[in-house]
Amino acid sequence: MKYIITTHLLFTLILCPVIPGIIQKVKAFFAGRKGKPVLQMYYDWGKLLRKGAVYSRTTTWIFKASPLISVATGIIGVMLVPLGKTPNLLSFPGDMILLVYLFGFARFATVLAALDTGSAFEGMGASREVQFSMLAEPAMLLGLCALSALSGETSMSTMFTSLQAGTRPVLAAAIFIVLLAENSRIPFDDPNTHLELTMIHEVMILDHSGPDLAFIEYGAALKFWIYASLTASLIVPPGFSGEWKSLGAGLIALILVVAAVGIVESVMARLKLTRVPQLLVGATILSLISLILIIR
Amino acid sequence: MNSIFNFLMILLILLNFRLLSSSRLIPCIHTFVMQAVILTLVAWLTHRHNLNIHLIILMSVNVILKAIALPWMLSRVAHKRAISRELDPIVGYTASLIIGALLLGISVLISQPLYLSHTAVENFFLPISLFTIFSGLFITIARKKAITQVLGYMVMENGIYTFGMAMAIHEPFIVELSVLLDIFVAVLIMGVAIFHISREFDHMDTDRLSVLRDL
Amino acid sequence: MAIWLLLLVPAAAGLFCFLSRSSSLCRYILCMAAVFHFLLVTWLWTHHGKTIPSAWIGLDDVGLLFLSITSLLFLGSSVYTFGYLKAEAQGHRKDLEENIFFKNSHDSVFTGCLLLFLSTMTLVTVSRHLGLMWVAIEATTLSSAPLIYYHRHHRSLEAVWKYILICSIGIALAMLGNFFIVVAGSEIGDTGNLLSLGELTANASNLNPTWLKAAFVLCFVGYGTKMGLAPMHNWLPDAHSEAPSSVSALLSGALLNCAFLVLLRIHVVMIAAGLGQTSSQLFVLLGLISLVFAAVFIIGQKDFKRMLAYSSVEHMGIIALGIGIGGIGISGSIFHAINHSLVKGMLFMTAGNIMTAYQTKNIDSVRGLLYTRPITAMLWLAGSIAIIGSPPFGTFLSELTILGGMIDTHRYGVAAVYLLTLGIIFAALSAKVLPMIFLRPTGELGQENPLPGPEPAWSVAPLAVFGIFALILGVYMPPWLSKVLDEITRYVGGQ
Amino acid sequence: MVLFAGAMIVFFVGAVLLLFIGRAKGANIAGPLFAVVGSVLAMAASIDAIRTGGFELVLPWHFQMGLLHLKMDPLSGYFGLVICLVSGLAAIYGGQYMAAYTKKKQLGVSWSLYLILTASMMLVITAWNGVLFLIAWEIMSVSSFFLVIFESEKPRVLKAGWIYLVATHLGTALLLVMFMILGKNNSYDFNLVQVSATAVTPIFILAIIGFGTKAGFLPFHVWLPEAHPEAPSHVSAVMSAAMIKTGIYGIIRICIFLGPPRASWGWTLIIAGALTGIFGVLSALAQHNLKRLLAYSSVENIGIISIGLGLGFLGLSTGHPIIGALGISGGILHVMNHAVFKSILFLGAGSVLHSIHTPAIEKMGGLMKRMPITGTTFLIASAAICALPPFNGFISEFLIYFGAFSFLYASKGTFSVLASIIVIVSLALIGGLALACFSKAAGIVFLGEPRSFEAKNAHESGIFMRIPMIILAGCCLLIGVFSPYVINFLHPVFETITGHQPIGFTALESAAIPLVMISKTALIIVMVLFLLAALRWYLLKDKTIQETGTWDCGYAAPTSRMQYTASSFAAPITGMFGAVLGSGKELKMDTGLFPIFLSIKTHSKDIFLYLLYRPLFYGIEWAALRLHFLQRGYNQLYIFYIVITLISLLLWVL
Repeated sequence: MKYIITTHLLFTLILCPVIPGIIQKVKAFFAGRKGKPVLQMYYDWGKLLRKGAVYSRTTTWIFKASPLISVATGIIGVMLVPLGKTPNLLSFPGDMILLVYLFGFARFATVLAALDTGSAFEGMGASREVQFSMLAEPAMLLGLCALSALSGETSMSTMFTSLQAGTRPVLAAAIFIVLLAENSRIPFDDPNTHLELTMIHEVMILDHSGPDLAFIEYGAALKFWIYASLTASLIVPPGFSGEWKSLGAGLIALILVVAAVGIVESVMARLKLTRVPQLLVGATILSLISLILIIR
Repeated sequence: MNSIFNFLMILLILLNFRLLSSSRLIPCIHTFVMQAVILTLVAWLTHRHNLNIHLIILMSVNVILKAIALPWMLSRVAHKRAISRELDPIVGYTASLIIGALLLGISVLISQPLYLSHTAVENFFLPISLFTIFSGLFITIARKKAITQVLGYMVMENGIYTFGMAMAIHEPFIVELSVLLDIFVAVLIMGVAIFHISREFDHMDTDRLSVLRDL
Repeated sequence: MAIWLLLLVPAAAGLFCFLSRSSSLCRYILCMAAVFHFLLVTWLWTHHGKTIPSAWIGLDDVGLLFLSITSLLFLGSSVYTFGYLKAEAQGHRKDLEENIFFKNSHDSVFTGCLLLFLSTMTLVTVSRHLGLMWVAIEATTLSSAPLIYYHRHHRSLEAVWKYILICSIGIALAMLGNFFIVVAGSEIGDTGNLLSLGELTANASNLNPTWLKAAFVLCFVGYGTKMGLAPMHNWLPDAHSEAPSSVSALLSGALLNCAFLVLLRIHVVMIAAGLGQTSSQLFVLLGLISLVFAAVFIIGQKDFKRMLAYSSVEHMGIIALGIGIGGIGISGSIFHAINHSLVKGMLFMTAGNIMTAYQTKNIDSVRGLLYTRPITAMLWLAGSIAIIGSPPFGTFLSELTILGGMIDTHRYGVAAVYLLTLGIIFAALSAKVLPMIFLRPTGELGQENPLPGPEPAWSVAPLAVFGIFALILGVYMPPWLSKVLDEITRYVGGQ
Repeated sequence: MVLFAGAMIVFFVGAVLLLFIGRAKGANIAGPLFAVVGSVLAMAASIDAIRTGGFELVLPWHFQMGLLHLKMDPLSGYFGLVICLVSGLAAIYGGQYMAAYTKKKQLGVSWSLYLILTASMMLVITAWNGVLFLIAWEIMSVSSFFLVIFESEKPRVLKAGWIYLVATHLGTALLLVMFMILGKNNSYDFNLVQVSATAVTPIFILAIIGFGTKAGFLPFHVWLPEAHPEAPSHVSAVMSAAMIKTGIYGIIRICIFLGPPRASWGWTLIIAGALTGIFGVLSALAQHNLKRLLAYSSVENIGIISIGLGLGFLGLSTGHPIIGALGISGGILHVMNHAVFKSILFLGAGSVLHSIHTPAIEKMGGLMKRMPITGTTFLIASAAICALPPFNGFISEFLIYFGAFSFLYASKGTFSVLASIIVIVSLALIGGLALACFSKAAGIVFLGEPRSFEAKNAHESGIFMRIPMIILAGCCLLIGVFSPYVINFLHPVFETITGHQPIGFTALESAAIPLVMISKTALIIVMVLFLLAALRWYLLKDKTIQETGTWDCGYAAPTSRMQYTASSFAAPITGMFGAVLGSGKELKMDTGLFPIFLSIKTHSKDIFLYLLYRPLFYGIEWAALRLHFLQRGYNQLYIFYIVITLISLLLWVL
């Protein structure tokens, strides 16, 4: 019991940077390239952590604090979110609300840091960020709502353990869209574009450098892992009993989800910014549908 | 006896109509005098059996004031200010006649449920007096000259007096007091109207007396 | 005995004033008479015996209450008048609004009429005979007319002309009403003293109902004209706006109440005759109409004295409503009559101060009162708060009581109209009063702000006293007063 | 009871004394002194009332249809606590804030009004007689009105004050009717209240509208954004943090009298709350004036409170005491929380106003460097008002969320499931929008480069203005971290509210379990943050740290005017909801091939004010002016009225 919790935790904290690598690989495969190594992010870190830092004269302590906050919230999130039926460290009724608002906290910090630099581009990114998250939040909460209605539980771990089949696919779809939006992936945002005007998340961290940037990247990776594992837990078939088995199944599902993200990124183009809200509202409607299907 | 009454009553009604219809001032005043005299006559006839000092005083004062004093003042002022006729009244004279007929109907209508239990005679009093009152009020409404309005007020006073005569038997003192005071007020209004208005505006038209307004 | 003194002393003083030519002497006589009257009335509170039913003169609770209001108000306004007459320029003087010259009527005439006015009003409150009441009301008209015509220019002349003509027509109708009552009682056989309240209430059940109803309508319209119930109120704004402020205070605070008292007495007779339903309906109907009229004309009103006059119409409407509603509404409306007299007297005299300061009655050209005449501004503010019926002043409680009466008798529609009109009046009145007090004068109004000037004691002290009384009534009800109110409620309620 | 009486005496004596101080300097010391002493006493009384059940006090003091009857139960105690906390601290702040007006204005009068306001609020929550309640209520409104028009010589201020006065008075009109119905046949004493079954619904509706006007429910909120910006900041803090809560108190108190809650109440409150909250936060986001923004966000928070109460009532009425406990405790706790962070925000806004003399957000920026304490506290408050853990705002919203989630399953398949969906969606929307709104408020105002000359040389406010903000910020964190204790402390309050159906300790316990975990998590967050900070410090220990300009994407000469402005920050969202916000643009540019001058101005008007109330009032005025011909000055006409009246009455009666 204890072991699995700790393993899951450590394993998440260590492995989460692999995810971007996997996505890169998938995209490269579709593009017919060889692509970066899966562990690319570790190398980047190694470099960033060794570097010094450059700060703008405009910035204040907020700018320095926000990377820490995003990492911290990420870590707490990992403690909250189970993978498959795996039990986790912090689990109590209503913990998903805490999760959502933790991400809100991180977002608040990032947005403020962006505004702290006083740069037009980062301000723009911040404004887009708040707009899209404002739309993504109801989708997320409704999805969780549906989950708890489906399972009669208000704590995520128990929720997934006592989860029957039913409208899971719809839910999974909804959460998946939220995942793309919240982690600023295509079609919402292009993580490796080079034009500041088109970015959302990347533009907000333009001014971060050195360890701060490393922290931010790490926080982002954690966040991705959390969403991915939520989605994964939804698509894990209910059959599995036994923690280790379910953990394995969860991991596989998680990799599938990540691959799916890669596929989406390779086959889809980035949406026009004005189209983004419609997609998010679509996600909200998806989770609403599933909820209604459940509670009718 | 009744026939005389009826005659007098009808005469009163006709006099009212004359007041409503005539545009010239002096004839109006004369009509008013006739009305006052007739009223006194009626009163005397009604109470001829139980005449008492109160009634005597009342009638005489009434006659003196209404049939002599006021008309004299009025006509004097009219002469002084050279007011011979009421031009462009608010309500035209033909219309006034029609409305007069209407008022007669209304006063009959109102006095329908109200009847006096004593004699058939007195039942005449109410509609007639109401009609007189209404036509007096109508004159004050429909005419512009201050004098004419005062005249209208006096006519209305006549109407009340008509009724008061019928009642005088029950509450003599109060009737006297009220009637006398009322006439006194009429005189006072005369005073204010004639002297001050004519001094301020050097004409008797009350059009100019509409400065205070919310429009 | 005391009652005769109350009647005769002011009358005698008044006649004396007419004779004397020295205006200062007149002023002193005025104040002394007022003080005497007030002291005597306060003495009567403890020493008035029971009233003889058939007597023509007598003091019962309601009469005494209204007499006290009148006397108090007269005292205050006479103090104010004392200073006012002293300050008024003699001889020819310029008019505020148009550039015409006029002169005031002589102080002796003014004070004399004031004193006669007091004695006639006293007569109204003490008379227990409908005919006598009628005479008294008529007499108030006569004695107050010259007061309105104090400033001898054409506007006040117009006002007084309207006042006399309209009121005396109304009064004449009321006289007819009296005759009708006599007729209604003619079956009883002639008591010779039928119109005295005692006899009337005693034989009320034998009166002929149809005649009595007609009589009530006539009296209602007649005295209602005097009381300022819409749509017979039209003389009121003109007279109040043209009369000197202390006179307007008396007219609105005392005279209207007297007319109301007469109506109340006839209403009691109606109830005794079992026709309370009809009279209550009339009270409620005209009360509501008055409220609506007042609301309509307070909106967009440019002259603050006319605004106050219309607010008097409003409050008369409220009082009538309360009587019509019955139950606790009765005590509410009597209480409201007290509050209204105090507050309205205060407000009218404050308006007088503002006029002397700004030389205008136009609301839009009075600005920055707070900076030019602070005390007056405070009084004006307090008075306005009170008159729109907001705590901690008594008006709030009385209006609330009347509302309670409506709710108790399930008159929700009436309550709705009542609250709606009160709300509209609140909004309109506050929108007019606040800028007068707080805003600094703006250039384009053309009316330059007067410099901060003197505020002599005579011009603020009486008002402050009234205000304090109104305030006290709002937070504390003296037991004797509540006892009297209960008495009156019982008397009117017909128990 | 002694404490309470003492507090009242202090307030009263202070008010009377200060009236005579006038313009003198002492006002700014004496006023706060009296306010603080009184508030401390009253606060002690309130806490005592929460812990020991309070006191009842009947004085032989009569007024028309009433008796001076006071009673303080835990509910009153709780609101008293909120009121005293805010008004005491705001008074400390105000002492220094108002120093600028010494000799210029009648500070004595202003402070005495402040004391009267506080006293009347305490009276409102302790009055145990309908008429007394109404008197206190009106005194509260009037005194706050005079505080709002402190700078009354400005027509704008006076107009705002008038709007407030009229709004609150019209609300009170309904309350008059309500109390008259409640206290039928002269039993206005709350102990004698017995409500007939038929009267319940009308009373509830009247209460919702009447008290809702004070609290700021949706169509009746228009006075808040007008009045709050014009008032002195410490006054706006008191009004927004404490005074509008008396409306909530009134609703709760009346609901207690009306007996066991009904589902319809819950629905009404939830829907009203949802609309109010969403509209409030949207409008807040659209504002360019900092204090207006805060006023609208008060509207939003009132919405959240009412959502919580509604959920609680719904839970109780459908027989789920736990959900009732959760909803009500969430709503009630949010009263306190909102009081705490909203007063920080208003005081902070006041400090900014005080130092740069304009409330225009677009003129601010970079203030964090110049006024660090104000900035930091403002930031904490913003985080709290966005319900971010580990601050207090999260706790109350969590309770409501949790209630809704539990209700979802508890009432599965019934109609009331819909309610919990509405609650969750609206709370989520409000949360997201609030985050946008306050990242704008905090970010644009305090971060980046100063956008104006005044902002460039802004200065930190005085010590007495900072202390209250620091204390309150501390409260934000403490309530956030030690929420379980707070909940247990407030248990008697919930018992008072749900008196008809005692929810029992277990219900609250079950509510408290997650709170315990949350506070643990909060501690973990703090710990992790420290660890990471240490790590960061270690990593940067001996590295070169350069200071440069912001990365400007290669633009040659960046200026502070190139920063993202507040309106453009909010533009995407306000654009989405333009119809609701009545937002408009004015684009001014001179024609020709090379336009020199170009200006764009965006504004958002309150649609309720501009499309509902103004037309109404203008319509009434128009109609009235049309009717003025009735009084056109001709005597004949007047006599005509009399005759008509006479004849028609005669015909009617006979």
